[in-house]
Amino acid sequence: PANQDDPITVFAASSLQPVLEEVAEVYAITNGQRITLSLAGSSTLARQIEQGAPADLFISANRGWMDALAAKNLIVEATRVDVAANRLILISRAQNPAPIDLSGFSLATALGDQRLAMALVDAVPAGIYGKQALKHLGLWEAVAPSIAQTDNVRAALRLVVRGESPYAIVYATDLDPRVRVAAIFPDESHSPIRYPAAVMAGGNVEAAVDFLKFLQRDSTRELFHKHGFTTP
Amino acid sequence: MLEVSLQHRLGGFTLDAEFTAPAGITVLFGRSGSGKTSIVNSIAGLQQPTQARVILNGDTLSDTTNGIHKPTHARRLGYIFQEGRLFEHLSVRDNLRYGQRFNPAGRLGLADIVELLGIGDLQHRNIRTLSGGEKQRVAIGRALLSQPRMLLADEPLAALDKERKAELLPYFKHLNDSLGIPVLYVTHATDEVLQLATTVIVMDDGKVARQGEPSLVFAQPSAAFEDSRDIGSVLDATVDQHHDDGLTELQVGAGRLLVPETASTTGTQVRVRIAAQDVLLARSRPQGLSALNVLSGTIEKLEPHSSSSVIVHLASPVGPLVARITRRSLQNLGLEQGTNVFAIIKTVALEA
Amino acid sequence: MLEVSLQHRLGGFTLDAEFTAPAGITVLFGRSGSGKTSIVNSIAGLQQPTQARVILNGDTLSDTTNGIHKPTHARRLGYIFQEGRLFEHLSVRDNLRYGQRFNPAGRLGLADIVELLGIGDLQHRNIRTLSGGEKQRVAIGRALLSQPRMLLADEPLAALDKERKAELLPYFKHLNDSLGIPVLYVTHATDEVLQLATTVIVMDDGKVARQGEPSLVFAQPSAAFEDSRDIGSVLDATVDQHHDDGLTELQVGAGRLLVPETASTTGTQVRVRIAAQDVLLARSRPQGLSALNVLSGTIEKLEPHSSSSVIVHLASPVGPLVARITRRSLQNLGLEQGTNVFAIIKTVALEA
Amino acid sequence: MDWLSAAEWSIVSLSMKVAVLATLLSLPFGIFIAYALARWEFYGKQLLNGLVHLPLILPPVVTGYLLLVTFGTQGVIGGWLAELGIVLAFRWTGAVLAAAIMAFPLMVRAIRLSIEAVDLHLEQAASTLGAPPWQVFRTITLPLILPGIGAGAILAFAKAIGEFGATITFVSNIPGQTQTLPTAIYTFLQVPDGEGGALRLVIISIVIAMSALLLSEYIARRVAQSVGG
Amino acid sequence: MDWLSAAEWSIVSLSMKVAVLATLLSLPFGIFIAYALARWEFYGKQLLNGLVHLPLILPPVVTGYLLLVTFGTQGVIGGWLAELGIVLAFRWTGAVLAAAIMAFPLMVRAIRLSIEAVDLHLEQAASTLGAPPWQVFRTITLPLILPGIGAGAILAFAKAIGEFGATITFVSNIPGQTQTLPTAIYTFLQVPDGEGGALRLVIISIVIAMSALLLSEYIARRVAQSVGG
Ligand SMILES: Nc1ncnc2c1ncn2[C@@H]1O[C@H](COP(=O)(O)OP(=O)(O)OP(=O)(O)O)[C@@H](O)[C@H]1O
Ligand SMILES: Nc1ncnc2c1ncn2[C@@H]1O[C@H](COP(=O)(O)OP(=O)(O)OP(=O)(O)O)[C@@H](O)[C@H]1O
Ligand SMILES: [Mg+2]
Ligand SMILES: [Mg+2]
Repeated sequence: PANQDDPITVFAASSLQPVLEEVAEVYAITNGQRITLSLAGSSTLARQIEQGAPADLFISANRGWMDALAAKNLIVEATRVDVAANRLILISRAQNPAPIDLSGFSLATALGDQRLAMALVDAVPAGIYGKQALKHLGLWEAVAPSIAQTDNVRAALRLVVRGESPYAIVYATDLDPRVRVAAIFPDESHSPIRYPAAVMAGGNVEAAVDFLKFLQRDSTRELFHKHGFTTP
Repeated sequence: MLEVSLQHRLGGFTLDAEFTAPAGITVLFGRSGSGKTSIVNSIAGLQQPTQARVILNGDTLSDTTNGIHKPTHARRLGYIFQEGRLFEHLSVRDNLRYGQRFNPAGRLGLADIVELLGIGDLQHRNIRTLSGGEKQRVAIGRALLSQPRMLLADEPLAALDKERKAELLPYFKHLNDSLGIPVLYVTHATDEVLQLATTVIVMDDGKVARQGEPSLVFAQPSAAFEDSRDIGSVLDATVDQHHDDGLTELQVGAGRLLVPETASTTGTQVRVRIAAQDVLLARSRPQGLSALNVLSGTIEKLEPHSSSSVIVHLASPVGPLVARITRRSLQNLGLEQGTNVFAIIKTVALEA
Repeated sequence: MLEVSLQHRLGGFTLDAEFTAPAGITVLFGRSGSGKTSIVNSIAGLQQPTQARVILNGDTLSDTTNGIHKPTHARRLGYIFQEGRLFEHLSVRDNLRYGQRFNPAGRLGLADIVELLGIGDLQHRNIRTLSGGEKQRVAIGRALLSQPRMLLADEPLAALDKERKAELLPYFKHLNDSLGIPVLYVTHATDEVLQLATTVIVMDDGKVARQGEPSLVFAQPSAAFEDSRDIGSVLDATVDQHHDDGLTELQVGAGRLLVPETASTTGTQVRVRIAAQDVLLARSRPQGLSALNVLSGTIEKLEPHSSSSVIVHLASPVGPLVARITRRSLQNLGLEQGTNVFAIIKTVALEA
Repeated sequence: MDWLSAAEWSIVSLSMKVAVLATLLSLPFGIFIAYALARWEFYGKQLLNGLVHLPLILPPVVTGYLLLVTFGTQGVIGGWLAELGIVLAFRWTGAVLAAAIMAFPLMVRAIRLSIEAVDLHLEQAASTLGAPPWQVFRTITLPLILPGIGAGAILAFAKAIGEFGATITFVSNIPGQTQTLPTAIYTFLQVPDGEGGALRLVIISIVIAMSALLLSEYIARRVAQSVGG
Repeated sequence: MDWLSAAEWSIVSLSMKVAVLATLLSLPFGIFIAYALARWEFYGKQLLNGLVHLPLILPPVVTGYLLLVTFGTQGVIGGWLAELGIVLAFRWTGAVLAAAIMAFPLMVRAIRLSIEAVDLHLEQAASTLGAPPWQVFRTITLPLILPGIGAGAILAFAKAIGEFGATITFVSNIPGQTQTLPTAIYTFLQVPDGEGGALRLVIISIVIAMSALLLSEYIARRVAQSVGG
């Protein structure tokens, strides 16, 4: 029903910003369809959708919020698909020693009286995954008292960049030259990190479905990979 | 006519006053703290006494028994405050014109008032830069220009020099005489009372101690006027003749008085005040004296005044006179009730 | 001794005053807007004129040529402001005691001042609930209790009733006489000048018009005292005897005067003021008159005063006297320079 | 403006529009409520006072969420407004509302403080000159509280320029529609290598707010001079 | 307090401690700077004025980040303070600093406004009575600006209770150490169906801040009565 010229509005978790901006640019050229991105935390966006936000497509950073929307019949369930995946890594400042083997490593000892930076462990997806991983590896009990939780994962990274924390748990996609990977958490140590997308029931379904399809193209996946994501 | 009846308690102070201010100028006179400002505030509606009845020419402004309390702005009473209360965010001119927009254009014009008060040069000045006396003049102008039905003036001239006072006092009279605006005037100064008052209300500790015509109120010593100069008689007179040597002759009752030249034209009604201490008494008509007014009279009453002086009440052709003399002179001259005497009054001591 | 020299422009007003206030009470007298408050402010250091030199007993308070400007709080001058300026957030008592903590305990005690000013009942009251006159009394007390080296009083009594005024005026004298605190006193009221002044500075439009002893300044008519009652002579006298009938006899020069009873003990120096309009003249000694003071004298000078009156300067045993009489009496009595006359002064007109 | 990219320019102009409108539109309400709190006694006064302060007390996310629930298209008031054709949620108009609400306590307090400092004697004097209450307010109270209004307005403007949490929660972060300086700065901070872009926007924010501040100080000085000089 | 869980109680008591200390500790600075801005002319005055307002203008995250850069263990001032044994990063002390900085502009504006309303004539009168400048301030200016100080303090307290962005950015969220009410509320709001838990904490926040507000109004009224009655 909607006009081709109307941009479609994509509500997406803010960590997807760089890749989605590139994709949107390509899509506008190839398909002549402009994309408007509204980037914020998954929870913020999901709540807004619950309150009737004019979103056509939602890409969440975790399943929980997508499930919540599904339960309220706000998404076109059939279109739900994971468009990207991510990995969890332990980072340290660039000048710190070589990679660590997490299994034989006492993170607590390495921290000493310093702190491990993570996103909120019960609220923000990166923190939730991180907590699962640490539990799985049997490190949780020891490090829990030393965790500094931030409101988003980029803030955890910044604590390491600033040298306030020796280590942080972040997504592989967050990596930047000021930090280095100290360890990669095994995929089985936490539930799979997936970015579920779905077309909104109340939006411009047709155009959104087209864009969602575009997101799953190989050429698009290449872009995701370029930005450090994996694809399911 | 303003009818006032007020009862109110303020801490340890109790106001309980009832009086009527007839047309003319009513002066509220009394010591510091006797309740003058409280009365004026209640009349203006700025204070709400527990019991209040204020009626101006039949228009009920306050009546607590009926729950009537007209808001201040609707009362149309001009109020000159004891402490100025000028609007510092407005220029002198805008202070003066403040009341204009809320009141029908009236008989008092800006230009006249500015001229009268000598504030022409100040019009574009900032209120904060005015001297104490200049501020008070602007406050007077502001109240007058609101075209009030009645003027409430709380010690309006206390901050002014004598010259300015002498210029303004007659104006209050003029307001009343020519424009018919009644005035309620608060003052400590007896000369102001005598020059202005149609009626005097003497306040003492929240109560009306005495009220009436100034001649009646001032003819007897009282706690309210400790200054002996205040005792005297006030006589109504008619201007009879202007002499070439600068003297004016007045017809007073059945007698005559010479006073220094007055501006009033022949036939005008004026008021002469003769202070008790300016009157000398003699048993025989004195000769070769510089005093020009010598009146025969009979002693009506002797009243003690201080340890050394007495007040002598006389009946004379010009009306009742009072003289204050020493007890020693009383004895020397053998004066008593009924004695015929001559009252000597210096011309220069009189003002009409 | 206070030496003052100030030059300053304020908008259209130019202050250019130079005077010396010797020990004693110096009165600044002048019309509204003549610059009195500006001078007092400059002395207190609240205003910084372009050119200023203020020296109190050798202590330089301001000297613009040397860049000296002592801060106000270090000047220790008590200042009674024209507009009160009480601290509303403090009780009456705390206002009074405000200066105590900053100044050495001195000769002026709280109890005495409270008693003198009649503010005992007000001590725990809130400043806002005081009447106009009550406020001013507290302001006076506050300044006195700061134990000042000198007192600056800007129209301190204008808001007070006569009784209170009469009580307080002598106190300023007492401050000066007994405690040696010099006073600079601003007023419009001539009676205050005459009762208080050692020196009078008459201001006119920012300039010193005249200065000197009150007797010299007031013996001649001047634009500054339009009220004729202000002209008169001021004589120094000694209390000689208290009579049983309540009169006090004074020794004045080579003569004597009877005045109403004074509280001063025998031997005390007092000042008598004889207003020119209270003096009657006669060619022959009058008989049977209620006036008790009759002085022989010689006319020294005649001075025109108004269209109807002249000022007569006399030499008399009590000192120089001035009388104001009508031109008609002058002619009737044939008075001229050198004539011997009798000056008649009512006892009750005098105050010592 | 070639030292600003088109995207930046759109962010800046939207932010300015939002902050200016939030300030101006809330001013009459701010003055009214400050007056009511300062001068009147009424039932529920403390409740009103508390309500005004609420946005200060609550984390902005909560305020934003409450706005979303109330003024969203599904919300009680939002739904009703929508019928009148006024949509706030996910529009720049909503950003104005969010900024205004967040800045409101600051504005009200400043204005209330100056109303409480006005000398009632002057208002009384005006009423004796015949001015009815509204005119007393307009000609006496209002001019006297101008410094407080100025202070309140500038605080509100600064707050509106910096408001993030409630805005992003209520109207999201839609470029060209609801993306203000703070949300744009946030977006930059969420991605690797975003700090440079964020810094540019931070500097722009500072320049705007400082200019407003200097302007307000300058105006206040001029007013004071013309009154006090 | 059995209507609060142990965890909630620790959050509430920490929040109170942080807000109270942030308010009290910043008060002397707030008064001093407000006085300087209201009364003195000095070089860099507008810069100082701008600096004070900065936390209002910038998104809280940016302020928090700037605090981290400055007062973190690696920061210029933070490193130097650490040598003195004062550590702010990841400590509740840092939360106090963050809250104080964020609330500072509100406090300073309110106080400055009341200083500007003080009648200089009264200060002059005090100095003629021998009071040196500091005593004039203590005995005249200070009592007269108490309403402004009260307003400033209550605004600061409310803001400190609600401060989220700068706090979490600077000192993170460490339960029992830096977890204040807003971070706890934020945590709840990030997960689906967290609203219930958030609501409890929101209500607690409101109760605390309202109590403070009512108390301040009550005290102001008492002071006004003892002064004005
Ligand atoms: N800033 C100013 N600009 C222009 N004129 C000023 C300023 N400040 C004062 N003046 C003028 O200086 C003159 C002297 O004022 P001052 O207050 O010293 O008078 P005053 O003798 O104390 O008068 P009053 O007896 O009425 O108190 C007045 O005419 C006043 O208007
Ligand atoms: N709230 C109050 N509590 C206690 N006493 C009060 C209060 N308000 C006024 N008073 C007292 O009431 C009396 C009358 O005050 P008012 O101002 O009417 O006096 P006034 O006659 O105008 O005196 P003045 O000539 O000094 O101006 C004063 O003694 C004053 O102290
Ligand atoms: Mg009074
Ligand atoms: Mg003056």
